[in-house]
Amino acid sequence: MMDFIVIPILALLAATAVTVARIRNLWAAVMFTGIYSFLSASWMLILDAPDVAFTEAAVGAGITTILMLATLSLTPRRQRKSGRLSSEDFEERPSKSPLLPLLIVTITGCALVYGTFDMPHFGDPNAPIQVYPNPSFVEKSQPDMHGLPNVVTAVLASYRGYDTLGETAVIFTAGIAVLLILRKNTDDQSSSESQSVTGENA
Amino acid sequence: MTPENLIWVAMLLPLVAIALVFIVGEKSPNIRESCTIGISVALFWVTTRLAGFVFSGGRPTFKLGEMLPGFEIAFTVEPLGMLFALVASGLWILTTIYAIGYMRGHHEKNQTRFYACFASAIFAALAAAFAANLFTLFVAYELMTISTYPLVTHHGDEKAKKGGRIYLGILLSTSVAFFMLAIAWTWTVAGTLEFTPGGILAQPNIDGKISDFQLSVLLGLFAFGIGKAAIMPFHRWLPAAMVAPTPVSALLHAVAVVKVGVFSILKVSIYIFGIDLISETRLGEGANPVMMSDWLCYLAGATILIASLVAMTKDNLKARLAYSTVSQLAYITLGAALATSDSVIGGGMHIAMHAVGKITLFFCAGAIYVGAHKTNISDMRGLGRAMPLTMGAFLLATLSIIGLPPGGGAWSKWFLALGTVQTGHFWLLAALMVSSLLNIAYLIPIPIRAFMTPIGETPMKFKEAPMMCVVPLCITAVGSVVLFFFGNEIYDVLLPIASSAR
Amino acid sequence: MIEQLPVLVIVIPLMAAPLFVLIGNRKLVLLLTQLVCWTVFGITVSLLSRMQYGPISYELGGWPSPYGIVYSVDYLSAFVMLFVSGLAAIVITYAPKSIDQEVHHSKHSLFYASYLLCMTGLLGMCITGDLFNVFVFLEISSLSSYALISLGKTRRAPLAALHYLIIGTVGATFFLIGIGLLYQMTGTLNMADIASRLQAVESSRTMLVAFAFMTVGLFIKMAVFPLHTWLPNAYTYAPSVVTCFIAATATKVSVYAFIRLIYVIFTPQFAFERLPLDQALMAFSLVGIFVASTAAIYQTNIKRLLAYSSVAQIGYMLLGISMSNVGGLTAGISHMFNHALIKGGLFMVVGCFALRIGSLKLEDLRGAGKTMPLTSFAWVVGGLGLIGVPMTAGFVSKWLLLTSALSLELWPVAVLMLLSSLLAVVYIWRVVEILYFSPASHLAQTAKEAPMAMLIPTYIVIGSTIVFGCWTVYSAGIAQAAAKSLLGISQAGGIQ
Amino acid sequence: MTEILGLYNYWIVIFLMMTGFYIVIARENLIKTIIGLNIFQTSVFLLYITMGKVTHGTAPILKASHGGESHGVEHGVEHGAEHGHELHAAAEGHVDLGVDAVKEVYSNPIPSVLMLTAIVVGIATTALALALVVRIREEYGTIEEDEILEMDRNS
Repeated sequence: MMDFIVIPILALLAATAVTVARIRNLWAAVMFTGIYSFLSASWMLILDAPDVAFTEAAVGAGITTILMLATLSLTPRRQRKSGRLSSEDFEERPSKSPLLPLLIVTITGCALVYGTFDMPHFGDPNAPIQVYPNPSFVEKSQPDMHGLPNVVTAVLASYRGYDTLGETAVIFTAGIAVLLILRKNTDDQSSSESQSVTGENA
Repeated sequence: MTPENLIWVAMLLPLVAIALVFIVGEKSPNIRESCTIGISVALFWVTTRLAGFVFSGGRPTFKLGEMLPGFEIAFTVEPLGMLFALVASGLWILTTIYAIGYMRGHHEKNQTRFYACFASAIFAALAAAFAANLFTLFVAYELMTISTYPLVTHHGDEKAKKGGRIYLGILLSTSVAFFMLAIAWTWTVAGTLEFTPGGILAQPNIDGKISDFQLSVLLGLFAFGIGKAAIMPFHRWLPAAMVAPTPVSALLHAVAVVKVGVFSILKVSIYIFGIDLISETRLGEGANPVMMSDWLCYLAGATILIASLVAMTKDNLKARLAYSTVSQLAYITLGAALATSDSVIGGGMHIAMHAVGKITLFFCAGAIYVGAHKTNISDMRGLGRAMPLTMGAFLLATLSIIGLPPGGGAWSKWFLALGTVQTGHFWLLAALMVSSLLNIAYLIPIPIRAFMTPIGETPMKFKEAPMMCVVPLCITAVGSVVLFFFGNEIYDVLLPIASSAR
Repeated sequence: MIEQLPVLVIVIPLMAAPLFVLIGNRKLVLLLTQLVCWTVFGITVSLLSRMQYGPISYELGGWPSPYGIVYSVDYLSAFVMLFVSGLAAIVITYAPKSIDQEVHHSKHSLFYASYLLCMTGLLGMCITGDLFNVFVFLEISSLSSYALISLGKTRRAPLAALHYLIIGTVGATFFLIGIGLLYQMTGTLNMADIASRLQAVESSRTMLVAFAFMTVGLFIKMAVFPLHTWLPNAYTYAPSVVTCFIAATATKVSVYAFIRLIYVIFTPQFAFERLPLDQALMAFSLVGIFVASTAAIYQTNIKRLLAYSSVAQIGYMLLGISMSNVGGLTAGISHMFNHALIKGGLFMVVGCFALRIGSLKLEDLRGAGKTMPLTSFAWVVGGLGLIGVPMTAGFVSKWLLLTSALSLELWPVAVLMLLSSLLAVVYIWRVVEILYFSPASHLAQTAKEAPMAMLIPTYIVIGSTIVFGCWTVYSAGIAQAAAKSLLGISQAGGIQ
Repeated sequence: MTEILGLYNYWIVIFLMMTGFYIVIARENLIKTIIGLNIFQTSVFLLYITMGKVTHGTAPILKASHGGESHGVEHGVEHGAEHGHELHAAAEGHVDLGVDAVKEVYSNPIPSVLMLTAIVVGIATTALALALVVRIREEYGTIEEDEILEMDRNS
């Protein structure tokens, strides 16, 4: 029953990904990325991960898209030529051969597919991940976390609390980094700066 | 002081010299040089004291510590190393005096660096001479390479840089590619690197950890790895190093550096392989198996002859002396490769004999350069009138190098010749004979020509180099003759290194 | 307090960083950064000194092992943390003058905060016993290092940072895929727990792929040839101080993570017997050593020269790891330490040149030996260490590697390894000749000697390469203890 | 055949990941590359989430009907925390209740937990990358990689 929803979503996901790969118009690519995130979020919802789905929808489809659009508004909008979305936007670039990347990707993909053959099947309730540790997180989190109904939140705040701390640190790092990168050098430094060409390498 | 203390005092003195030289620096050259002389005299005194203990049978040992688990820096003094240390420290005094005359007479730059590097080279030579194991020897050997590099490139011009590149390139690459490999191999099969009378490889050979053929390969790694012994084809660095100021060529490239090379080869053949192992291991099947070191004997013989022939073609005096050194060093390697008790003693003796003789020749070359600004032999006609002392000393030293009495070299060559006969290498005996003739041919004409006034020209006026240059070379020239009369004593002193192997 | 040490290593700098942003006063922040770095160094010293009583396992928040995250300190991680924090501290002590010149004043407090975060990330990767946590810390250190690199003075710096970001993120994502597969087959993220549950599924194809992905991910981060393309530009265009720190520590921590991957999570049997990884590693590292060293010879920028040399040196570490015996592993681990010191020291020397000469092109450095004698001499000493001349730290690791290769009768490896160090002679000596035996360039002619505030830390690091070359109890000794514990050999065992 | 049924989800995810990876390494334009990274990472999130799914399971949010029982457990724990030695007993007491609670099949919460962190890491990386792109655009006036390289060669 579920398959009637899942299969179209998966098909759409694949189609979106391929479109992003082929499209040359950056605005369109960004929009398709947003759509991709949104489709992923839908599938995550079906896969019983509502927390991740909501976050992905908000962060992936929302914030990322906004950031990218903001960047695009500061930078050229087209990858090369201007104009509306047209067949030209899907042209292959003559300068670069896509063969090598394609080869690498194929090999990597085949390796991964090879790896799936011994994986527990999708949804298998006896997969190691479902039976270990025992008692499971769902069971254990109840007494430990005073019965917080959302196990994901409970685990985030308790057992893997330090991941959450690290996550905060990551955001903080990125914040500092963006500030560092984008902050203008407000006052001109002494003339010594201009004559320094430390990293220059002709 | 106990002999153990003497060891570290001896090693410390050059380091003190380096520190003093740097502290005093360019500000007052007189104090700087007197420090060096003072310390070199003190060092010589310490080594003679030490020699007293060692030659009467003592084997003082001093352990500095473990550098790596199982690899110690340790020093044990035995007669061969003692002799080498004596020669190096004794000649350091004379060279320092000579260097003062030469460097000032020549207004050389960077003299502080010069004296500091000189002292560190002496330190390395002492460390090598006293090394108790192969690991320490290797460390000292590399230290020597590094500390002499700035001396070779002293002038800093394009020629000096090129010379320095060849010098460092060959010495460092051979030592890293072959010597280090050989040491590591020795360690893996023998489990020790200690210099042991009788060698450490005999047992692994019996145990089958290293076959006879592999022993021969290992010997090759050592012989080529110790590039300072200047066995052909790795001899190019020595002529290249002649761009250095003459005192450097004199002490380092006639005594310290090259002698560390042949000294290491002797040490390896006596204390790592053991001369019995070398002489008794035969390669090949059938009625006439060859000695495992045979190829090295013939290579040394070839080096002796070829280097002598090349020397004859050189007109530049220092270049001719350099090739002569290559040839003479091969004598010592030959002594090690023949591995009879007489040949190793002859090799050991030749370290001292050749050192004193060759340093005199280099001193003379430098004095001629300072006094008369001549470097080419063809220009030296009639120079004997102007510089009689220098050329007289040259003649005396020549006798020693050729191996004619009353030169000290006569003894060492005699024992080496005995060695060839004992092992039945008659071709090598012939090579030695031919080489002596070649020596006469390329060395004797120089003083003879100098003393003959060319017809139709007015004799040159008497004009010797500064006294600081002339006195040391006279002393060493006399020394090379005096050594002839002490041949027996040196033999006795060195006898333990050969007999301990038996 | 003592029991809390493992967590303090991470928490102190992690908490200090936001504080710095709030303070904003660059002098105060600098002082605090130095204080924090040295404190963390002190903690790692005391952690290492406690190793003789056995490894420490610290359960964060008190949650037991398969549920919560565990910090585990053993000889190896304590040793790596020690030199990471030590070098972070000494580099930041050295840094102020150089940063003043190369980074705009208004960015200083942010810069120091990033620096601390980078160190925290690296330390976190070392200390954590949880695979996913490794990923999180890897990202903390990576993100901050991207930002730090982008601060270089030229316009190429942001581009180099972006390239590093792209390649680095691909690497991290590969690592994440590997973690996912591993998690799926074992149901746990705790390294020790994975190891104990791995036997059952070891022969599965999924395990192979998981291992391969994590390996490739780490190879990218440690710049193994041919995945090193990000490194030369990143090192060349970053501010000098950043290059010092990152070159000395970041790749080493990835090597550390790789050692953990092979020896703690998977087994050497899995990696080297089921997979021919040892031969592959040897081949890769030898090719990498030769290609990168040769590339270094042809560089005209001293920083880029050292960057290529770093790529080559990673090869020696992998060579040691691939031998999977005590000797080889000891060599690999001690080369991590020795190379961190040597390369850190050399880049500090380069920082001094950058400060006074302003250019790092080799032609502009001509004759600097006259005007900057102390700095140039430090280059010579550090360079000798890189070549592996006796009495330097570099010799120790090369010697260990050589003897261990010979004890395994890997003759070609031994010979090639020795030959490759000749290439190091060429590229180091080229610079020495330029410094000492060339007519001075006009930039070098007018240069002053570097300030003492930079020279003293430089000489401490360079001097320590000599100290650890002569006295190896605390370098090779600890490395050997770490190697033995990784291989499960009792500490009392004899010397290899 | 069962293989295909059991694994096709993974294969689709792998296809998505590789599409993202391809965009990254095809290296056309800096922003395009970042988009590629984004798709690559998002697909990895999908890989994890796919692992956590249990057939006929539901999201790991305990049903309200169990709220009362959980509440009871809470008391037990607090009680146990006050008297450490009783904790064990309290936990055991819970397991009985827990069996009741997990009659409902839940999908595994851990992949979700991990991916929440990973999403944050992903957006952090993207933001940083975009900031760098803005900087590069300021410096070079373009974001085409080959044009930039061309300019560097000529400078």
